[in-house]
Amino acid sequence: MEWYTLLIEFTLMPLVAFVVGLAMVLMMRRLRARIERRVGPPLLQPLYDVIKLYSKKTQISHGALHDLGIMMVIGGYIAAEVFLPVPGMMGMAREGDLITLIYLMMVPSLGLALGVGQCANPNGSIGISRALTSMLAYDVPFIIVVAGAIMVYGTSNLPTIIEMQQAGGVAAWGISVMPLLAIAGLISTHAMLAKEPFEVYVAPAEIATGPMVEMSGKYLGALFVMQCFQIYTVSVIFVTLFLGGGENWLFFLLKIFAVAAISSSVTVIFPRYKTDQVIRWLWKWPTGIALLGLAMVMMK
Amino acid sequence: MTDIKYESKGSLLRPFKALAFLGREPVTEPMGPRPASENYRGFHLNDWEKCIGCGTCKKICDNQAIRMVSIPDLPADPVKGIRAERPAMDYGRCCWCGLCVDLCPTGSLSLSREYVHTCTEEQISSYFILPDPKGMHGQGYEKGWAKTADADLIDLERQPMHQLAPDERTDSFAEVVDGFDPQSALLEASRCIQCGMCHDACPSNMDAPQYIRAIWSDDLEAAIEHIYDTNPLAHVCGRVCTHRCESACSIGIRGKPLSIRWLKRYAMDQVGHDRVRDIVSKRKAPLPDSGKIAIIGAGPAGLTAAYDLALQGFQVTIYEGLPQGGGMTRYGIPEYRLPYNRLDDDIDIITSLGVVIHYDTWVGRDISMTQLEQDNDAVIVANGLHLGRSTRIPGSDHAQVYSAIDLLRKITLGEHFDIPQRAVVIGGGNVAMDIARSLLRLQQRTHGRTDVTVTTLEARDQMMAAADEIEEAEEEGVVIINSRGPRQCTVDKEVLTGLETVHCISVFDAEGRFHPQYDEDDLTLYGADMVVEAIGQAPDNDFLGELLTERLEWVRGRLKIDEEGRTSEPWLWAAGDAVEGPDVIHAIAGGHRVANSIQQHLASLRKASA
Amino acid sequence: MRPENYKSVEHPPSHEYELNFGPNHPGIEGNYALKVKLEGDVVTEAKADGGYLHRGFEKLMETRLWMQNIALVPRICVPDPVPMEVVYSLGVEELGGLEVPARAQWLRVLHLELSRIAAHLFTFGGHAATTGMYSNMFWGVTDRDYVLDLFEQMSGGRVYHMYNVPGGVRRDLPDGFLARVSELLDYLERRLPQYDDLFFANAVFIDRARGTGTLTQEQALSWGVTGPNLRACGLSFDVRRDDPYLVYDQLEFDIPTETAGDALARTLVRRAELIQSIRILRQVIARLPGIDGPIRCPLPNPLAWNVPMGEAYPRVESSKGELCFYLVSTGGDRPHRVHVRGPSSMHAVQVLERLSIGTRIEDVAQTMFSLDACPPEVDR
Amino acid sequence: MSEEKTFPAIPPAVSTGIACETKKDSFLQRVMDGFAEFCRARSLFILHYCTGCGAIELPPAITSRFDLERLGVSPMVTPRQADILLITGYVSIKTLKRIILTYEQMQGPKYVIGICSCTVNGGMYWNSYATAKQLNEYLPVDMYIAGCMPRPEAVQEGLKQLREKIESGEANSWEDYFKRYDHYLGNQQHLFGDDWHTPTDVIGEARHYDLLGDESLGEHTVRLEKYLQHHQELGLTNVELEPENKELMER
Amino acid sequence: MSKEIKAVRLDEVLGEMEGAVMQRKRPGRIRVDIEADALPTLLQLLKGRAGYLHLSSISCVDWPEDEEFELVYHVWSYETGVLVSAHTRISKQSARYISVYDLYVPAGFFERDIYEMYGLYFEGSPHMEKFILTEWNGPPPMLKSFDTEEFVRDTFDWKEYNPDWLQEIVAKGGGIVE
Repeated sequence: MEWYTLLIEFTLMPLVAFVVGLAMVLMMRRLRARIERRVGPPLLQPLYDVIKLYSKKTQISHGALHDLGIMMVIGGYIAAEVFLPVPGMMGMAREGDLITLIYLMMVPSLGLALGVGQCANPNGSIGISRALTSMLAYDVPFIIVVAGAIMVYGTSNLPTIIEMQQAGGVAAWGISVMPLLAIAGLISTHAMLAKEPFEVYVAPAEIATGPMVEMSGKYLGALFVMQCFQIYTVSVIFVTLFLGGGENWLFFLLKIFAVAAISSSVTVIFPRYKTDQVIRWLWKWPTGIALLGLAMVMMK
Repeated sequence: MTDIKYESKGSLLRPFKALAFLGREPVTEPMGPRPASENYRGFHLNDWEKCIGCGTCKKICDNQAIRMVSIPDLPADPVKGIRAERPAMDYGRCCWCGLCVDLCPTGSLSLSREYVHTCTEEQISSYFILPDPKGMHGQGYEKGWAKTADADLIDLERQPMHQLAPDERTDSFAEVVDGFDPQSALLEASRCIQCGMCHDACPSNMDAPQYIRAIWSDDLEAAIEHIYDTNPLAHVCGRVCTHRCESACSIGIRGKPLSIRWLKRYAMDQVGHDRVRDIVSKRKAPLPDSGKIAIIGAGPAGLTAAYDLALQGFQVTIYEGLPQGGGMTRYGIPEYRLPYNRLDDDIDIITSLGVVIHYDTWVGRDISMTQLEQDNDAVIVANGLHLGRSTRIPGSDHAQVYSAIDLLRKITLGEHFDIPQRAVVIGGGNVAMDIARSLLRLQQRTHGRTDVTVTTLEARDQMMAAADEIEEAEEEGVVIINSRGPRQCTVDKEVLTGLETVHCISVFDAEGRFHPQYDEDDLTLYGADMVVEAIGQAPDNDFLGELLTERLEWVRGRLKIDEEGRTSEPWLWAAGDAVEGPDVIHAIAGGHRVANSIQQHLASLRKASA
Repeated sequence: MRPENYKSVEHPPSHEYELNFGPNHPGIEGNYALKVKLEGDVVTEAKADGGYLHRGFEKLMETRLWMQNIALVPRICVPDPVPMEVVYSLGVEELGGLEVPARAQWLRVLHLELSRIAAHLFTFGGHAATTGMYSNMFWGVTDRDYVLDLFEQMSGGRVYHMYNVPGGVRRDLPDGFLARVSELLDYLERRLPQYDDLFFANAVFIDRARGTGTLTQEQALSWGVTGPNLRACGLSFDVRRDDPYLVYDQLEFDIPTETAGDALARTLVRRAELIQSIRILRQVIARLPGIDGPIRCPLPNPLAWNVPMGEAYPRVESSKGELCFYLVSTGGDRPHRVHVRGPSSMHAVQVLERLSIGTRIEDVAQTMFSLDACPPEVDR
Repeated sequence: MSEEKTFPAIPPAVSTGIACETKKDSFLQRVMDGFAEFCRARSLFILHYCTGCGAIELPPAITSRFDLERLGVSPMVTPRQADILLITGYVSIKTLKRIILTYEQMQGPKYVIGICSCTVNGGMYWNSYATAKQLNEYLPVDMYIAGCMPRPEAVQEGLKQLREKIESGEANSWEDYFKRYDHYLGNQQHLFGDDWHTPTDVIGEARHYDLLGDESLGEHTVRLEKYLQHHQELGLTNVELEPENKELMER
Repeated sequence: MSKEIKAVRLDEVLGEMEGAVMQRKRPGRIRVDIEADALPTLLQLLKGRAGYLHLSSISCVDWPEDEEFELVYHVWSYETGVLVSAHTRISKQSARYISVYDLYVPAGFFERDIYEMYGLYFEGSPHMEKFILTEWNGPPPMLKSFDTEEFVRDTFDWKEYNPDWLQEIVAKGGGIVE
């Protein structure tokens, strides 16, 4: 691969992720609006929000770590996007693998923890401790799912996994091969997005949106961007592992939007669990299903 | 309907049913204001034609959001109770409770269905508006919350006043009206919305709202205080005042005005005479610049001036030609309307302040004007209107043709005259009613039957007499014939037989001048053995003496006075009916006016000499 | 380097925090605060902090005429203003010996029950929002808005109606109003199963609400809990039935109760009360056309109205509990004293403080909303 | 913060990012500013703080029936994230302190909307000892919405007006707060007493963003600085002055 | 315990209290006037023996002419459905009274409220500190001697509007009538 292709891909892949992420956020908001029986925001609303936040004229920072934390949040996802294969663009995907990706996806959470730690707001601190707790909760089933997938495909290299699925058609898709793991994966990716019923660490009514409590202007803008990346990344990972990846852009977008739509719908119709209930629930149901799925996979 | 039990664990799947709403239309309203409901309480509307500027809205507003703005262009008429003021609303205070609408006596105020107003800091003055019928932004929104019959907070009905039944009252001169009992007085007083229209309309500017408020709070002595601020003839005015206040009362616009006159009477009747005297005596506050004043005539104007001046320490002497004081209120008003002992009470209070009244003393006969001028610092002429005007129709010089004012005086003085079997009264004013009803009583007493006819030039709705007077007169049996102009008094062999009248088509011409038109074909004769002319009075100014009469300036037979009541002579003031026409409360106002003028005049003289 | 607009505070090394829950906090109902001490995220100490909405109502009412106060009273409790108007009117009527015409009494019941429905829908919305379920909040608030439409047609105002005055009500119903009420009730009955699906029967909600903020009956009685909160502890008491006012003794309705005394029980009691209110309204709709007559007894001029000397303690059942005014008149044109005894003054202060201790931070908001406390009523 | 530091020469502005700096007249800059204003007008985050009874009409305004999200309005939880401070009705003195602090914590450009009568001239509670009467004495107000309380449609209209004002670049009241800080602080001190202060450093911010005006500093700010200096000498940090401040901050 | 027995108990309790003046105002409403030092005992008996479990409110009334506060305790019996209001007068001079918090928990709120609003101190009440008026330095505002309007006039200014229409009217010689 030529260096310039790589450079273009390095620029394009996060940009695509951002744009698609914005569209997903819009879809999420529109879908929520529809169930709430209203019209919802205009088409460019997520974009307006981000630009507005970036064009704030005054800006409060709570110190170097605060800045650094936010950089980690964005940087982690930008790096992650490069490891996520999309149709036509592989980026670093061949060089990295699923495990790298999962590690990279932890960086933003840690960055957030770092940044919020310096904001010295108890709500933020509680939020961070909740975020880390829930990470613990959803990572257990997720790791099992990933382990199961690696076991099935025999590799952790994403392009390979995609190729294997696409070669075999729908029957070779992860969802057909390991349905239980797919279900557990869907639940844990949903939990990863921190949406109801697992939305414990933003919880406005409890801890005043937790880690975001002291985030203003560009910082909040960064978190909005992070949200776009996050929902995109999580959807793409699920599509890659279980829905055969993207054969072309049309199918790819259809698939990732479908996954995002499922997640968004669930968000609208459930309240949030308490933190301990989240752990209990995630360690009980998805973990159980994942283990069962793993067992089935191992028996094959 | 499903029932959810506490024990049930709920379902993770049932919420998914809500996803059905993905396929349903949103309930969101289109952008922009929806039309408000029919009785919405939005921004104010005010019908400027109906609004009288009474300021009741301002009073009921619990947020002091309403302020009255005087607008010079608007017509103002204190007599009709209209002020050139309109309410302005401060939307930085208003809470849109609509009490102003519910209490508006005219119903001019309402709330519209308009409710959107936004502005920036610079435009904040737009929060203060002068409501008109077009609405806050001139867009003509429809009326929302407006007055309805069942939600009016104004009490439109008067407290009933008990009075003698017609058959009980015609055989005596007993007072017709009973006066309020405490309970109904309180209730009547509570109707007052304190708009002060009565105050503006009253020639004497009596502060009726104040004493009505005092009556309502059952503090009658305070009420007396307020009454005596502006009126020393409280008993008189409590009974026979022409109550312009009531015609101006803003409650009267849609309902029956407050019985302000009866309320004053109630306060006076309830507080004993001695107590009233004590209260009034406390008001005495002698000024250093006092002097000697002579007043000619102990009528309302003279008595009022005497009261004012006596309070300030002047030595006041009144010269009265008749044997008792009160002037026209005694000799022109029958006792069934104003019992004489009440009048005596009023005069007693004034004399108790040190005013000396010489009765049966005719100026010009018993004492000369020159003498008065020499002995006093100032002289007030308040001689009243004691001469009756005549129709001068053929036969009106007959002995049995009387002027009403002479006859009334005769009745009061107890002088003998032949009580007629049948009497015809010419005139439609209050005096006509007075004489008709007095004659009727005398007839009942003497003959046991009554026959009094009143012929008026005016149509029924144009009659000058007060409506209740007319009503009471008819109840008692007086026959009132409208639109009849007197043509002649028919005399047969030196004996008066009746009054011939002609139909009157119209009284005034297009410009409003007195110019009656008759239908000469429509003649009717009313048989009578006495005809009484009650068409107006004139002053008797002979006492002034020729010299003075020539020196003074005159206007249409009356002394010319300036707005302070001064004549063209520097020491001579004039007040009362003689210069202003017949009306008690005007006379009282005139009394105040001259007293004030004299006091100032003398003070400035002292100042100049000192 | 950008300026910091305040300096940071270092946290103590232990896990103890002090946290101000409110007044600007989405988990608090209105402008109100709860100062909590946390260990981890368990509340060890809670102290209510009110007064953010204090306007001095009781003082202001002493400065205004008896009639002017009708504009003031509904503002004491913003989400459920009607019982305030009614209880004030009842008090003045008791003092002044005014006879309220029958039609006015039925109109008041209509008004009160509509207000109860509106308030409960609002509470469901608020309660759901504290648990992160905004769709139910949107539904609840929107459906409440249809009730507000009716209020607007009835009284000319959406939120503050100022419809009840001493002696009766201010306006009769507009044409066709009862039919519209009836339509709304049909609509709500259709909607209720949808609410059940989304909210009341939602396993996540039930899991959350069960055991949150549990009150025992003894606690409830001794802490002065009233209204639906008391009925959720198993005591069947309702002022409407047990100390009847207006024409509630001529109406048929049940007093729903639960025994568990937690947030779930309280919510279910409110849900059942909503159904009972619909039932009451159906009876009112059936009977109101047969009751003719004036809507108000003759009233004195509001500017000159001396209410006879005396005291009154009217009580009504508001959507939040027992609501009483203590009115004292010295025979003047203004009240001598008005004491507002709102149900929330118990629920939002002492009960909430006590229930919060030992719970986790996530339960505080839910506890408050499930108690349906109304801060403006606490602050007055 | 010492007194000498109170009146130094105004330091030059520091560029801190897009559209943060003072306006340059380059074409690109104007296009950028115009674009930023366009987006600002379409993304209005309102602070979720019910200061008074008018707040009861906000849930209907935001929810399905009147759906303010069509105008790009979202309720935000903390002052840091919000652009608009909606003062919904009467402001009790206790709340006013929190509102001022909240306002100072918000990031510019920020806008204040005064809803209901009470924010203009005291409203119903004009004779109450507990409420402030004119909001604009303490904070600059961009838009007023009349009503007691205004209906959701009126709120909608007010936000539309504000949107136009922002788009035309006239909604600069937040700069006014810096430029006339002494005036606002004076009124605040009149109401809360001379030792009133917030933990935010408004003067420092004004200096940093080059927003010092003729009326930024004056007798009232001197009083504030003296007070803070006195406390600093006692060895207390800004925040620890009074427990109340800490509470103010932690919302 | 049946309703009847409870009702009898109420009469017993009131009979035992010396100096208590009872007045039946209407069905379900009883007013008792009692000396200040006997009131806690009365409440204790009412709660303990007659089932008056619910303290509905404590209201304070300022009687400036008498230099006294009137305290009114409204207690309600869930079983008999009777509301007893116990009235007592406290001298303003001492402005101290005994808390009934240990008897009725809700008293804590009401007593604090009265302390804040009237300055009447309750001994033994757990929350004798400010709650609503934490930022208020003036006198207890509910006292009749405190004039809120005067305070407002001294503290605040009013908005001065000057709309065009008013300017026009003023130019013509009209204007706001005070």
